[in-house]
Amino acid sequence: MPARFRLTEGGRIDRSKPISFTFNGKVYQGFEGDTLASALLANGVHLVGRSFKYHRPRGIMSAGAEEANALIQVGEGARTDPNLRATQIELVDGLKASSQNCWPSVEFDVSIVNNLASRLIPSGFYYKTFMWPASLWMTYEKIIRNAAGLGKAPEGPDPDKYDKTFAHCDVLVTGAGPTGLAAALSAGRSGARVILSEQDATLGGSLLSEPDQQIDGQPALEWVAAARAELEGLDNVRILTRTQTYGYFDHNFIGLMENLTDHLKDKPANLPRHRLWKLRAKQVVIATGAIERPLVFSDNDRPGIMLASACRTYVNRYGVKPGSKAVVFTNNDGAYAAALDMHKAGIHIAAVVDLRAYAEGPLTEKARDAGLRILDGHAITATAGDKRVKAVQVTRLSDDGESAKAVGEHIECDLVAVSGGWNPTVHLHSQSRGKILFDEAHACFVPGDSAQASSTAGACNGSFGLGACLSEGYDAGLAAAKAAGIKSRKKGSAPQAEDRDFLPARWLWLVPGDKPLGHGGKHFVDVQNDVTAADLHLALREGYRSIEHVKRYTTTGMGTDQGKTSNVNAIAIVSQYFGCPIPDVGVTTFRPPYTPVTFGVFAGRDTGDLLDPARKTPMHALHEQAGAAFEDVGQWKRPWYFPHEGEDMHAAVNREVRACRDSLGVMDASTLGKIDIQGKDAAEFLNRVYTNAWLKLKVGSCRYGLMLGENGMVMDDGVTSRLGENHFLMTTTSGNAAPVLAHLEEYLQTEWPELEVYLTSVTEQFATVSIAGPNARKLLAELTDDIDLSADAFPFMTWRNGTVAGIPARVFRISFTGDLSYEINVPASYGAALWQAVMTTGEKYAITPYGTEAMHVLRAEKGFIIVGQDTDGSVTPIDLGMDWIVSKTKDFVGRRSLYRSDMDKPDRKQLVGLLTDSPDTVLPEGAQLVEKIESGPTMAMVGHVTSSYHSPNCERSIAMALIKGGRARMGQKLYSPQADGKVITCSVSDVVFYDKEGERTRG
Amino acid sequence: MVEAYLRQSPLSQLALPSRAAEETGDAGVLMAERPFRRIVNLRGDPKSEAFQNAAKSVLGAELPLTPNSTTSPNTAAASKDASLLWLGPDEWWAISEDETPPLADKLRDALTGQHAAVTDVGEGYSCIAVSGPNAIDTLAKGCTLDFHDSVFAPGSCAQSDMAKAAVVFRRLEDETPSFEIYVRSSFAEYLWRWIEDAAGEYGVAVSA
Amino acid sequence: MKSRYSIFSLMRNALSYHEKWPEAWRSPEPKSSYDVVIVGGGGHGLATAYYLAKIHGIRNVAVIERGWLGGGNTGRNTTIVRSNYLWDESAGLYEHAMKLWEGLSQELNYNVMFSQRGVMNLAHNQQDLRDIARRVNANRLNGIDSEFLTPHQIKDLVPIIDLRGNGRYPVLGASNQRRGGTARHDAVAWGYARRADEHGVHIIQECPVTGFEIENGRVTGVQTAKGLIKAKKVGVVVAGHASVVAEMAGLRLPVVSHPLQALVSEPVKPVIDTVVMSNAIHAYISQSDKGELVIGAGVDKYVGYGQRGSLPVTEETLAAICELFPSLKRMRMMRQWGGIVDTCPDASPIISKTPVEGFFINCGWGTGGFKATPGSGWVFADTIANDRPHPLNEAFSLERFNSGYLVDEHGAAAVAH
Amino acid sequence: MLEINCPYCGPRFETEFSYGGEAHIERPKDSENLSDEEWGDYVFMNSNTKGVFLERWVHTSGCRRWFNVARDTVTYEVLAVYETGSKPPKLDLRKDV
Repeated sequence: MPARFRLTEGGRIDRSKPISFTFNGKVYQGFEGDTLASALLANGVHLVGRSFKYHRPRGIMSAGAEEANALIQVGEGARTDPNLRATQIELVDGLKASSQNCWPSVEFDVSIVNNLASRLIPSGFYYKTFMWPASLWMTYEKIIRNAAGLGKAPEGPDPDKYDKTFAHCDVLVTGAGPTGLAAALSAGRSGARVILSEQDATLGGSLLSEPDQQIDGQPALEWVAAARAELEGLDNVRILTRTQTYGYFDHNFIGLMENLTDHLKDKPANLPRHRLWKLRAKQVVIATGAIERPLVFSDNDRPGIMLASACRTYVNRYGVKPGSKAVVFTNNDGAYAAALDMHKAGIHIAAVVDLRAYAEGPLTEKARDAGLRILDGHAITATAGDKRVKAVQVTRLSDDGESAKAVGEHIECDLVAVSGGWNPTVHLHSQSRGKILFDEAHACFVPGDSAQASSTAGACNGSFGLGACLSEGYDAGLAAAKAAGIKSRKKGSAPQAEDRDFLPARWLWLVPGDKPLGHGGKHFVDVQNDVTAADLHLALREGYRSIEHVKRYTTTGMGTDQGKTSNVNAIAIVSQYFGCPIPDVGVTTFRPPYTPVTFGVFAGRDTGDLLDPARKTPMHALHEQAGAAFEDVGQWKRPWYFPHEGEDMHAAVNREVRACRDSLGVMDASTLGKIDIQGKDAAEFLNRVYTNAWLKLKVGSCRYGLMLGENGMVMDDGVTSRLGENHFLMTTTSGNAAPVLAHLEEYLQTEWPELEVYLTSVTEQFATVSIAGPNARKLLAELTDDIDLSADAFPFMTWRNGTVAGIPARVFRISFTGDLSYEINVPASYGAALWQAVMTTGEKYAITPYGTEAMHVLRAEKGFIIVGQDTDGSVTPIDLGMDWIVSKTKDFVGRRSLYRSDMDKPDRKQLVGLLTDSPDTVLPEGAQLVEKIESGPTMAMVGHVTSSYHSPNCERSIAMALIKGGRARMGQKLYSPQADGKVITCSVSDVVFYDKEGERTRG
Repeated sequence: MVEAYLRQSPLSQLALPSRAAEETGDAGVLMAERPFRRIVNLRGDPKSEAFQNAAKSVLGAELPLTPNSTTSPNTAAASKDASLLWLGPDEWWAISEDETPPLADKLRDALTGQHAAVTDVGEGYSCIAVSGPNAIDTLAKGCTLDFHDSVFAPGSCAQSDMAKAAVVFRRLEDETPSFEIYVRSSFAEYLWRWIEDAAGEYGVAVSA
Repeated sequence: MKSRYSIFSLMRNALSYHEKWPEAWRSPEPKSSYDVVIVGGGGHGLATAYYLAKIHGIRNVAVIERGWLGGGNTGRNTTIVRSNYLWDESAGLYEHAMKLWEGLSQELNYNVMFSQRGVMNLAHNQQDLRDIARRVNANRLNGIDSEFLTPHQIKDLVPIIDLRGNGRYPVLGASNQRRGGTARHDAVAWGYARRADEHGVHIIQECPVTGFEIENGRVTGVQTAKGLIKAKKVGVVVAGHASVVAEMAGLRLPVVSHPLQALVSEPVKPVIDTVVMSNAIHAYISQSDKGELVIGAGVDKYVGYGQRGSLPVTEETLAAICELFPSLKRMRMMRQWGGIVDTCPDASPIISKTPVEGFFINCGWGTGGFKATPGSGWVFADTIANDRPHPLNEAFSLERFNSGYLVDEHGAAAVAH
Repeated sequence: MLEINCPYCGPRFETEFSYGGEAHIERPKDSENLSDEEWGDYVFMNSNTKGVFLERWVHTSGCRRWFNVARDTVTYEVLAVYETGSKPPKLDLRKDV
């Protein structure tokens, strides 16, 4: 059974495809092609929500993106969406929708008491109260917070997928009404790569609501169908429907959001829900149309009070009667089209109330001819009706329009169709930094000069007649294609149609009520945020004079609709208050997005394990098989430790550390950055970027280097080897590989272009297996027969080429553990093979894979720093006690900074060791140290712990710390107060804890 | 030399060969790993005739000097052994599948004494092949480049980013859009999964 | 004397239909000279003027603003207030500000809605944990409330968080400052303006500064669109335009101005009670009293005075938010905007005398300006009044970029190893 | 998302590049003879221009070359790109304050 207010014919809905849905738990029927709003109206449902502050009953005010009232919660649980505009929700079978911000129900909402107390809570009231007692603010605030908000956030992880894509085109035409279609046709015919985007489900824009229009002598919708067919036939044109152009960014970069599945009952598993288009367009034609403006009159917010054009849309596009008995309230001729269409559809037009002293214009005349009752020089000065408008008070205006004459006429109705003129949708133009001008004739803001490669056409350009839209659109499309460098293949001409806009009109921004403003009756400007004209006046009276202040103080235009229907009215009311021209007030910024955009679409598929690359070494799978726990080091996954069955981290690390000192450990060091440096000036280059000297390093040898930023602070360290006279291999810390290469390239290219040096990243060319421990040489001897491993032939800090486990390898005798150690580099694809060979051959030495944690302990036993852990961007080599590596005889990056006045202060933090009094107590990393314990804060701190471990080899805890003047404090007691109130006592020591002479390394 | 079977490609853990389909049906996107490409990175000054001549003597073809262009073994101008990719104003790749010619050594010899650098880098890269009618749609999801025929015709190459990995794209001379994506090995698994997910809506198959 | 704001004045004014409220501040024409001219009518400038008048008795003061009060970063930030900074110098300054925040609504008789809902900084890796431990310990010893939270405790406070971070960015712990929170940004500017005005300060809007009169190395006046205004002392506090205005006095600064963006969702019923920040993945989130999720993003890397951020930064930020809070994926971005942040190389501000006598500068707050507002105004007023830095801002001198005494709040910026 | 015309690779999106701050600040060759002020000026100070700014960028995800850009820091319009080491092209260096 069709719904009560459904017309028996007409509209673009498919009456053969009924759809059932629920609203607030009740089942209703609609048809394919309906929006939730049209389906509700067809069922006579007007009350759909409650307002933000006063909880006044609210209905559907529009038929599009500008809807400020009918915000709906759709779906449930994890798949629910708050604050959707009923006017844009395509009806889909099984849709579950409900009202928001009301309790217990939209019909009876207890918070309506706010409306009764509205006199006490004008704009900005919260700035003036809730201050006493101060301690109660958090309680007040909790109540405010619970009352605020509109819909409810979803309750679980979103099960849907989102997509995003880059795109490029010659011409983006945004908006597929008559203007946009004409533009797409001319640009498309010229051969340009065109994207035509449309927020609606279908093409046609305003024509969908105006089926009586004629274009090129054919009915408008037939023209639309032909245009669509032609565009779809062009390979160079892509049509994106259900896609809003939400933002216009720099350099003609455009953001669009496409909705792929919300309107589908059965959502294909392989399709994302929404797609973000990140589009670079050579040219943009903005054809986004215009939005009708409401009139600001007393109690203009009741359900059943709608925009006139929306009434027309419901009748013509959806075959719905939005009421049975309508009053049309207008200030212009254009709204008579709605009166006529409604009249034709069988809606009784009780009166057309026209603010103009004398109603005239082509449509007005038609209405007169049709016998409609026209009350010109009149205004609606009051409305009645709780959950639906039921009557209006119509009163004759004074000649100046400032007041309404005494007694008016009471007219019963269930629908008020309002038109206050039109606002071009200049959002995208404004976002592109285009200027905005005021069009006095149409009393609206229109685009001025473009700031980017864009043009505006049609209604969004202030050209409201259909004929003008078509010709402007057609010309704009051609011009855009030409500007994009396309030489037109075909000629054509613009489609023709009658050109008629909505004038004449009378601008009366604040329609007088039957009481003084603010004394009863509310003239809503922003219906969503419950901002009235009296609120605007209050803000101005209190000195909030800038339009931005007015907006922020009253919150006008700050709702989910971002003031699409309210901003111009607010600006005009402000200008009237000051008695200045409207453009002098200025416009508030049009900020993206045009309509709200789903968070998920910005993430796209960059979620879960695709959020960020997890970089894996060639041996990663073997580590996983060995049960390694992994640590994130930058993007790398590195084995942290390798727990045996039943072992905790502590036990595993102790075992690994011992193995490296007692017999043999092996670790995957592939993540270390490696930079290949070639050229005749390679050594000189190193000399300039490292603090120490490099010219005399022998081929076959390695040297440790420290790299500073120009500010003198330690940036990175590592071992660099001389592979040939003009050839070096630098290693960097794992996380710093890319920044170090960038740093080197920067200096090479911009400061020292005279140096003949080339740099190439070879980090991943090699897999690196590091073996450490007294049995390292024995193991290696079993795996190679072409390298002389004797201490004399292959001393510490040298490298040799050879074959290891049958694999061509470069072996470095360097050590970060302080034990006999080799780092074996092989081509990356052999990394896993080498690891397995080492593990198998090493069995007899109880070879033990160790992770980063054991490595940290081992190096800490030796007092070796880790850049980024023991340094923090405020530490110089001198602070680290590494003067020995800082050349006094040459310049290097950062050198001059080491001689600034602050650098030799005795109280700079210096790296030292700490030994706790109790050897079993491990200082927490990040613990702060004080000289003296006070009874409470504050206590003067002298430094903090950077690294701290239990050292199995020292059989006690060890720590490294940065301490003010630390090297002068050897043996001094320091105290570390802990969060639990306990104090750890320790004494300052040398930073090398184990094998101070370094015998093991050289062994 | 160790047995070749001990070599593992960066995507070996995904067991792609076992997934390779005989019939790829109506999949919009085909993906495959092309393991063990030999890549030599060549640096030098193209304004130097000596450098150009030395390079040509080894490679048998002129180095491409047009930005983002390649010469391929199957084009007339190309080297018989290797494809040459322009990477920058003083940087090229020579890519070959052949195991035998020690290209890098030959180049090094030919360039002795010149301001040039020759570096083997192939071990550090994985090559992911992406082709099919929706290949361009798929790549566009992760890359800012315009892959349209009019901009990135067959034979083009470019360094850029795909998702969050730095890559080298190369478009092959093929009627269906066909690309090779060279990515550092540690990113390979991430990138493979990312592309496979992106191609999901078009239907994706692993090709041999 | 102005009327005091209270529930009683609200009721009284309701009887007269709110038609009798006085102006919150006057809009005078500038006089020909002042003892002190403050350039910049944001929160910091207005606070400076207020404290000059209130504490130092210097009432012959003008605040010159090129646009509208609070139209710069004051009205564009994500309103987070905290004082749990690492270094002693920063901790001293921000904690001083925090104490002022705690009585600010009463002090100003203007509800700035300072809401101590707690501020949490998440740790996602081992180095984050070390950095957090270091900071929490330092805070406590500096007398600042600060605590370490375990993942379990985090979940209790923020039930919608996904601790697994889907595996890629697991939440391993957090620092928490319970006294931290948010405030209503516009109200801070308006509240200070109203009070400063009450103490005789002239607030002059729509008055761009075009230059300075400097004689023998001493500032004597300010050239403005409304003519020359003589001044014995000038304080410049123009976040976003510090270099531009300093250049008019012949000064170069170590400041780089970046676009910083923020966004809000549509309003929903309360889902998150505290402020959650993650430096590692560049995102922070809180929920406003209106119900909007307020989300701060990272800066664009280039110099930008455009007051707009770029799309890649939005994408990165919202990807991070969706990862930490997977149930928020269906929420929608309602509005996004940008501010201009002046950043110093050490991420600490400059509150300092300059080589020009009588010319003081307060800038370089990076992303930390809003939370410092009362403290910044307080020490800047003290510095201007006494012609020497207060001990609380002594370390934040311009001179430090020569001596090397930086207060590096990048601090233990994690460098991986 | 800016589009920057790499002098070597052609127009690419902003995300492929890294920023290098003000251009034409030469590293002092005789840093030893500089005062703390002069050195501090080199390391930390910059003009941070509002308006047309000469700045350095590097094509990180492409050819890894550094080059200079003349860009308006208000409109973000790129007015010119030119090679490192060469002089800036003649531009209308208006300041938009």
